[in-house]
Amino acid sequence: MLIVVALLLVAASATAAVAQRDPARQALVLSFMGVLLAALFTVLQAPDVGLSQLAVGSALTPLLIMLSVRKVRRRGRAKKETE
Amino acid sequence: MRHLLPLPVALPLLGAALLVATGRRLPRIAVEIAGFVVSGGTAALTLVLLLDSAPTMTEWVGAWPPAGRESVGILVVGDGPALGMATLASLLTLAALAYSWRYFDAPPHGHTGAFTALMLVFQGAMCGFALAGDLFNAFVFFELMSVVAYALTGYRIDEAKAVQGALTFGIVNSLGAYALLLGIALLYARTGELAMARIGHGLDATGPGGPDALVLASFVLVLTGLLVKAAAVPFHFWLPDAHAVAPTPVCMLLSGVMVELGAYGVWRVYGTVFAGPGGIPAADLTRALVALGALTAVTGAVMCWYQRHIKRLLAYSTVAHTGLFLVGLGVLTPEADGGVALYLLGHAGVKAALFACAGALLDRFGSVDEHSLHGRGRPLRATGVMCAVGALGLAGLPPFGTALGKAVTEEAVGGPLTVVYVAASAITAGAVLRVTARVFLGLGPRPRDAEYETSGSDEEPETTGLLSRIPDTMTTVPAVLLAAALAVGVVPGFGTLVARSVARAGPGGAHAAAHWTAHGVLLGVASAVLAVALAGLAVIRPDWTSAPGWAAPLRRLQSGHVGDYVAWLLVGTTVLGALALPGVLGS
Amino acid sequence: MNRLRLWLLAVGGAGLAVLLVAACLDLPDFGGDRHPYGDRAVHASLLRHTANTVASVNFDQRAYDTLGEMSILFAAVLGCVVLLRQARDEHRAPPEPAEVARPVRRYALLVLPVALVTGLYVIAHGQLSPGGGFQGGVVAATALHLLYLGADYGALERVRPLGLYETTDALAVSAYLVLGLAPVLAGTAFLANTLLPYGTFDTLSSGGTVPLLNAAIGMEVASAAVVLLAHFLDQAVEIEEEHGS
Amino acid sequence: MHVLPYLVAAYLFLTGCYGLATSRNLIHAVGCLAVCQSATYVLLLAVGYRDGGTAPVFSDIRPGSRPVVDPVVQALTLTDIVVGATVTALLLALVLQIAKRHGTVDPDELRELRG
Repeated sequence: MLIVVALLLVAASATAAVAQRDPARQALVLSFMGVLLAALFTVLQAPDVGLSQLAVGSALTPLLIMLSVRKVRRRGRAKKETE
Repeated sequence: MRHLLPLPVALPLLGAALLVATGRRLPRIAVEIAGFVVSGGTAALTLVLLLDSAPTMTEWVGAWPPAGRESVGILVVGDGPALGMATLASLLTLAALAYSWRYFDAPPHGHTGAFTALMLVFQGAMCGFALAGDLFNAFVFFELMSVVAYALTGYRIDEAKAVQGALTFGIVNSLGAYALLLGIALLYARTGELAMARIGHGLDATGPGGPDALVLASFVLVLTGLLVKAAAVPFHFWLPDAHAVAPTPVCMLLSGVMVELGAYGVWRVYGTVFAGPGGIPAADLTRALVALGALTAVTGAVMCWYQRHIKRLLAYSTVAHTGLFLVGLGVLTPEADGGVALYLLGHAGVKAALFACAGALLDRFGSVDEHSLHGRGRPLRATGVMCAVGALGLAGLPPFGTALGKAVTEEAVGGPLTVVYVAASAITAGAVLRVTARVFLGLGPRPRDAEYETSGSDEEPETTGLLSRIPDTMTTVPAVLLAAALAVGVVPGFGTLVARSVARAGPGGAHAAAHWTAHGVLLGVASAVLAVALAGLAVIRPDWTSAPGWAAPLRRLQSGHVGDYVAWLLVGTTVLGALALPGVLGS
Repeated sequence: MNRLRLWLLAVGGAGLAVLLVAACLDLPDFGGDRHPYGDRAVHASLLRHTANTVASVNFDQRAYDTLGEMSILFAAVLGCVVLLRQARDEHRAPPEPAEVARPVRRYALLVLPVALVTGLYVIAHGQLSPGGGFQGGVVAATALHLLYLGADYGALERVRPLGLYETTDALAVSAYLVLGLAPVLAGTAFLANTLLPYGTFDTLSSGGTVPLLNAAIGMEVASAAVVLLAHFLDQAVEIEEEHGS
Repeated sequence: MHVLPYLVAAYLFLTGCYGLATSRNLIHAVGCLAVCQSATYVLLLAVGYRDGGTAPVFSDIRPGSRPVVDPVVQALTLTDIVVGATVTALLLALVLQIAKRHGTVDPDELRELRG
């Protein structure tokens, strides 16, 4: 039963991640989806995988996306100022 | 001896790691010598192993020999084709390193060894993929190969086109790799195994009534991943965008061997996993590969003809030739497999040499544009001669290895498909000859610009500043490569040797031979004559051969938009599924 | 053109969806009992005194895959270093110290050592309990970056000599490879776990070379993640384009 | 229930592809690729699950006392997660360079390579 709930939550969060067109917010949704996936993996008796999904999917990857967004935005701002 | 089988993977990786660890303190020359030694040593090792590859060597990495028939370890297979591909990849890496010797743009500050290290990892990855006998292990090295290739393609970060091409390459190929992995997971679910041969047995054991939807889906997904790498239509859009913008030494590897490894993967996976009674019937595979392959050859040839960006033109000719390889592999006869192997060897030498010549133009003039370079190449006599010779090799003029391979394949394929072989090789070679005539001889009027195209002018040279003369390494390397392509066709007995070793690794284990025949020589000469005629016509009457209306929609499909390419990838999986469907429905 | 893409997407997506759904219906039922490879792996793991079977598969039975995996990480880090290098038309501008709320700062400085130790613990117990070099490495590397919140960018750069981390990354890969090559010199298979004693079940030193390979991976992942994050942070915070370019 | 996990995996892959094809921002596209990849994790782990099984770690259970889930797919998924993270990082690095060289991260505005 827990598995079904986790699966449906993952599917829903994936839809949200795709539908959210703003990359900064998408990073947050992806981070949330990473936590849900980690929970799903734990329920599926894969604590090893859950742990790394938690470290990578909900921390490292969204962090990298956020940093990229920041760089692109900062670039846009700097350009506007010089114009 | 068999314990040495994983070393062609381990040695370049170790070399790369040590280069990165010490690279910041070493002068550039030391780094390049080290790279050369490691790459050359690995090439020598693969050659030694190749000479010892009959009977087939197998090794269970981690010393997990099978108890009964089942093991928990990873199988590495060293048969003729596997070690042959590993040797080819190693030798080409060596050639690419020699080509970039000293003259390639200064490495990033503090990372003197970075470029050489990436090339070594690339070499190790290609060897690993070629030798893999385990499906998941093949995926891992497939992905390693891709990751290094993305980084190398985008290496020149100052170039707008380079980073865009690299990203397109990255997204499309990663998606293909995930499709491959989904396919592997489906196969694991059905059979509970990962070694390719064991999966094949498992499919035969669990599906005596023939394949079902699960087998079909896994076949389609696995082939999607491999065909994306092999750039079959409609998975091919990434290739011209990436190969045209990568640094020249990298182009030599991408077009010369990486794309062909995709075709090799199709051959290997079909032969070991899906060829049994529980897999995909031979007729379905033939239908799928011949249809897609012929379409690829025609599309590649047409698009190749209408390019003015010289490296992009060469990239499309790679698309056309992989199409021809896929057709040859699709007919599933040992003769055709042997022919394709020879064709592939000859093509690797010729294509790498042509890219090397294009690189020389780029570094001398800062342009690879056919229109703007019109007549400017006159001083570069050696490069011009090699371009022309390479073009004739591409057409399959005897006695090039391409000609021998093409002739053997044509004979095995037979029928109307021969026309595709002659046409595709003649058109791509004609395009290269046209470029040669215009750039190096200045023949004909300067052609007009079209509306929807990629120009090759205003490119940054890959060296530190424009070269005033072409260094010896940049002329020697293509010369050696062309000589090697010639040797494949000329050395007596080499063709038969290759054909035998491929046939032995195949399912039939049949005897095979590859000889020159009058028929094959005639067809080869015909392709070359046709190519010269096409080039002459294009130079004298540019208006007759400029893009007609019917080619415009085809060119518009190549939109440079990664979303389009992803959509085409999905269409490709659907087409592949539809082509292989009859066998599943019939069982 | 956009219309064409939507049509292609609809056709291709529908085709693939049909194919995948048909395949799903043919798959063995979820939760089934037939896992031949898995059962063999459990058996082999117990034979070699490795309590965590996943670690045994990763670092012993299929250690060759892990070699590929760590090479991917190594290549990607090298690729990012090359791709995110300072281009000719860019320069570095030290960022102004950002204002961070004091509770955040205290929290970060408090969590940092805990997270670091947790990371190291997870690495060390890889062959016994869930976790291992990979998970622990990421935790340790991310923990280090709490310094950015807790202190400022300058402090982070001081405790993070990037060159050292890059060298460590490469040396860890070399160590893994050397551990793999040693059995070849001894006349057996690459990456064979037959040279060291397997030790007592369920202790830190059990499993032969498993803990060593695990430690190499931990070292590699931790330094690789630090280098990756550092280059992205550099881009986001420090590197600027020349104005007017 | 018998096929639900597999269907969810298929759904994740297709959704990711849809997002990738229609994306107007390359950073967003890379995120969608990560969604595609999560399909492979879910499928692999679903394939290896065993009803009533426990995690394949024998530090606190006696070997043979309880059924365990398939450890092999877990190892494969671990590898897969690393691959995913590194590919994401590399692609993001390329996106940053595109932003610098083209001044945009909207794929509709990248018009240099065509024909």
